[in-house]
Amino acid sequence: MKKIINDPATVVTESLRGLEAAHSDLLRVGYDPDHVVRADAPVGGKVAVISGGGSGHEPLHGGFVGTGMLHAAVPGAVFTSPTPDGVQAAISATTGAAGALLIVKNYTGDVLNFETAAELAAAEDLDVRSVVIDDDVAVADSTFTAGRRGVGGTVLLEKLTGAASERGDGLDAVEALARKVIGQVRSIGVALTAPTVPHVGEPSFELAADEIEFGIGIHGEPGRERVKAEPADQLVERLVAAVVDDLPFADGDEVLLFTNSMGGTPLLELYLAHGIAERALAQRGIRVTRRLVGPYITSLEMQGISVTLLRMDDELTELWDAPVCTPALRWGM
Amino acid sequence: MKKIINDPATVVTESLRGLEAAHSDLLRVGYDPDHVVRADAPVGGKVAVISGGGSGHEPLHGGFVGTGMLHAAVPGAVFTSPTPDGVQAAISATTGAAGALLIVKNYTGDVLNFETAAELAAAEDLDVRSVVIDDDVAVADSTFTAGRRGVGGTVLLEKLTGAASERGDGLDAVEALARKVIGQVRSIGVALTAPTVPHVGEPSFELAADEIEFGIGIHGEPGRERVKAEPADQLVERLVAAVVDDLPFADGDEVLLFTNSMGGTPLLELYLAHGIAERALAQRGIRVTRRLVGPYITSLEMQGISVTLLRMDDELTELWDAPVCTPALRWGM
Amino acid sequence: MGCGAADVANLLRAGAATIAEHRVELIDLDRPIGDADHGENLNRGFGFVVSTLDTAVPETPGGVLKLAATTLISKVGGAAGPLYGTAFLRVATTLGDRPDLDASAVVEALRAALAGVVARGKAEVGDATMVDALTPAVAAAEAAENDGIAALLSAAADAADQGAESTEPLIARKGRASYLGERSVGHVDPGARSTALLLRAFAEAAR
Amino acid sequence: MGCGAADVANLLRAGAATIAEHRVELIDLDRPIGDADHGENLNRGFGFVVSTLDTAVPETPGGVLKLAATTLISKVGGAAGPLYGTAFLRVATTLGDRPDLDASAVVEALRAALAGVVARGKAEVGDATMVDALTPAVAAAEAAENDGIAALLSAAADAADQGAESTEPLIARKGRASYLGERSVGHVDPGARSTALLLRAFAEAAR
Ligand SMILES: Nc1ncnc2c1ncn2[C@@H]1O[C@H](COP(=O)(O)OP(=O)(O)O)[C@@H](O)[C@H]1O
Ligand SMILES: Nc1ncnc2c1ncn2[C@@H]1O[C@H](COP(=O)(O)OP(=O)(O)O)[C@@H](O)[C@H]1O
Ligand SMILES: [Mg+2]
Ligand SMILES: [Mg+2]
Ligand SMILES: [Mg+2]
Ligand SMILES: [Mg+2]
Repeated sequence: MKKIINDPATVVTESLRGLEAAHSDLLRVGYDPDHVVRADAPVGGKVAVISGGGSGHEPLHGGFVGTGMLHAAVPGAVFTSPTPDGVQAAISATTGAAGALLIVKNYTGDVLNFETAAELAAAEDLDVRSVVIDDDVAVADSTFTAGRRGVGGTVLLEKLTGAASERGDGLDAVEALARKVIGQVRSIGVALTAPTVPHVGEPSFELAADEIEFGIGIHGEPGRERVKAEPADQLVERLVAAVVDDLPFADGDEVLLFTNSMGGTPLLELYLAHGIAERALAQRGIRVTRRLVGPYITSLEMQGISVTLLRMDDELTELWDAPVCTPALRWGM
Repeated sequence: MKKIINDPATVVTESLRGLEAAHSDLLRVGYDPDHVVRADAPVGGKVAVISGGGSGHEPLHGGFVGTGMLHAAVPGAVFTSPTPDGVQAAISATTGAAGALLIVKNYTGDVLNFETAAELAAAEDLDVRSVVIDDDVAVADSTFTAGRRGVGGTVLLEKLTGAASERGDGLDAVEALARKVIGQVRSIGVALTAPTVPHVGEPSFELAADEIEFGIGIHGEPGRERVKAEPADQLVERLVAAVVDDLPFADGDEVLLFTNSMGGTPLLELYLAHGIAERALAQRGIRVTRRLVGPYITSLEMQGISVTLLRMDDELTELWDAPVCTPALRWGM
Repeated sequence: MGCGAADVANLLRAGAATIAEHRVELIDLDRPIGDADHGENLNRGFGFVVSTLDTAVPETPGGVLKLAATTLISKVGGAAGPLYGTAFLRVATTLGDRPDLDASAVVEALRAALAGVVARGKAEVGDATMVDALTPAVAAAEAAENDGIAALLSAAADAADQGAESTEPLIARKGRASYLGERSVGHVDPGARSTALLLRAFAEAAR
Repeated sequence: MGCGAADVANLLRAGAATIAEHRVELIDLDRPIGDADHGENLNRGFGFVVSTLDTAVPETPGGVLKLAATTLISKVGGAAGPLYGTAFLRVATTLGDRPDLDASAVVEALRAALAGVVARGKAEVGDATMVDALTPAVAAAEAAENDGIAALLSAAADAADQGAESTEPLIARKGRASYLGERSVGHVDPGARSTALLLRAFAEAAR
């Protein structure tokens, strides 16, 4: 393993120091328990939108802290959900009378740790609600299992709820918006290579030169199936088809298309994939009205991409276009 | 080789189609010869700031086309300087009476191809000037060789000259600014892994598990020396020292620190490195007043980072802070 | 043997030592069907448990276990942190402030641990989780209650070993391995394995 | 043999075939000391030269070479594109509209090619570039001028081969390999090699 680190045990904290140094105008960082909060937190009268999860998916979540998006982010160890005390610290630093919405990706660890923090916050009479995002169509949707993972849709959800909070929506409205978004966003990913977790030192899985993992998550866990590598046209069509058929998205729908790099895929390839996805949707009569292309929810250095579709309407479009000012997503200000 | 492509021969064009689809509000793309221009080009009365070079360094240059930065970008084949006709097309699409500044990275191929295009433009009575950026301290500075490469400083140069053009500076002023920036910006890079060029299909070089290439360029060319991998603290100190000692940057200087990912390095590691660089500069009494952290000039999926320092003053700070609206760099609008 | 606060602290130290020793094994079990952090997470958490106990050992077994619980909850993270944390917390609550544990208290403690894990994680036997190790361990402990603490813990550890092994042919239905569907077959669940390892360490330390 | 437009077109076709055949070799020469594109770039450019000639062959040798020059300039890119492009352009200019070339015209053409490369790239013999192949080739061609076109091209190709080999022990001082300093030693320059390959192809096609 070659990584630009000193010690696997201190990677996350050291990285947070760099994030803090780079973006002190936008955010500040608290340590042990680690949490990242908006520089101007708590923002009076606004619902605190808070998320978090294991590290290694940067810029998610710390890179989305700032005006118009997250009020706080709670980073765990690499690929490990944070503990409740970090979530509590984030809640304390950001949450006032308007309450807080916790955006939780659907992993057992995230759900349990955020749940505990929410209970502790309720005990302090704070109005804290949680929503669980589970947009990964690669996983069978079942109440008998852990269910679907939260992946690319999380980025869109954080932006949209952050914008709703920013314009002054109350907690009921922000929560309702979140549930609506979760209901109409779907994703799937593919990996060409495996990430290497610092404390492990070896790739999370081995792939032959002609194999890819289809339906991959963002933690180096294997995908649903291992298939032969194929040209981009086929691969992207396969991704788009899986997402479209799930909701399903239909002829005439307006969507936001989010083509995401898992970290190690060059932008050259990512834009190529995005172009194919646009065509695949056009062929189905699905209108792409907004797009996001880049490495926004990653799995360390893993090569691969994911495709996320969100059904749009006027409200979501307005919230998407609203100003945002964070390290990783910025427009309108 | 596993890549998300259809055919190495069409990678660049297909990727441009995706760029165009993703950012039609900011730019448009011309094909064969390929060139990317601002959606609102030609911008009357403003100096056209144009750059280009081999592809595989995205977001450089196409991702920097937009208000406040480049008026046009000319992508060559992967790691191959574009041909003069592409540069000519970019000039034609953007250049009016105010003239154009060509920003050329110092590679023989880039210099020769842009030179030819500039001659052809002069023959059409357009006022076209060129500046050559050569900020890579890894290469010995010599007039008997090809000299130093243009690397990370290019990103800063494009932003600053773009801002000067946007505020209405004339060609003389924009050119003078460019020469000033080139005079006080320095960079160096390190690679942990090699990139794989699509038409080659194998990594550009082989590194043992405990080796890194110090003083690497952005084309998979080997660095100045192959050294043992070392902890981030030492590695980043070594990078900072090489840059600081070259200009040299001195106690009391104000600088912009640009910590760049070569593409495959996770943000987790990049921010960690940035934090170390900040400390290494603080120890020298060098004040970091602006920073840029991210994958902005890359070498496909290569893992590694580069550190760029630009000496700042009020003028440069104002130009840096000026609004910019491109796919990859955006603030203030 | 009776079992006071210092004895319980020693059991926990033995558990921490076992986890440290098997850290890589637990990571490697988590790698093919999860995210390769189980050994790292538990080791980090139990390391903090030990250093906390090194500062001061609370006065009752329940106090020691509560300290372990809160440490695990705030230091492990992931799924295992809340699950083990809740287990220890329930045990602590069950034990209250008794100064000393007998065999029946230990059996009760194990039952409380299982109840805590199930309450939190909603897994059933056969879902390929730590529940598959802990459930037979509780049954074995109940059956061996009359043989004393060391023997009942040893019986529990034996049963947990078998329970952990039993997860290998299963399709996981809870935790991260469940994303894999059929591909989760053929792997021992890391959490079941760590449960078996901890019980074995407790049993040996109790001898 | 005389040498008209059609013959020159055939030389270029032979050159293109050689480059296609040696594409990977030229990439592999460029990999350790450059950016692994020389074979790809030249092959792309000469491929376009051939398809352009397939459409229509200009009437004079100079016309053919000018078409080749402009095609190379607009399709090769990198350093080799302008350098080869300028070489062919100078040759075309030198030849003007003569309908047919004799040996002395071919020698003159080679001289013009070298002058073009040097004017553009400012390299000297010993810098480890295509100039190291082209310079001895011109001298050999001049010496063999009286032996006819095929023989003088053959002598030029021999000299270029040696010139290319001679770059191996050198420290590169121009082009991308110069970034490597000492580390450029021990590698044949790809551009020198492609020059030698092209001259060999021309010589064989002229027989
Ligand atoms: N719902 C659940 N009920 C019981 N145990 C569970 C549940 N989900 C996960 N586990 C246990 O947690 C273990 C994984 O722990 P760990 O790897 O530390 O957390 P994570 O899965 O968050 O990375 C699994 O092997 C399994 O035994
Ligand atoms: N200044 C120069 N003068 C003459 N030849 C040069 C010069 N610079 C580079 N070359 C030639 O160009 C070759 C490299 O061509 P190519 O790989 O196609 O371009 P690039 O270096 O831009 O990738 C070198 O091997 C060398 O022979
Ligand atoms: Mg985990
Ligand atoms: Mg090149
Ligand atoms: Mg795990
Ligand atoms: Mg080359």
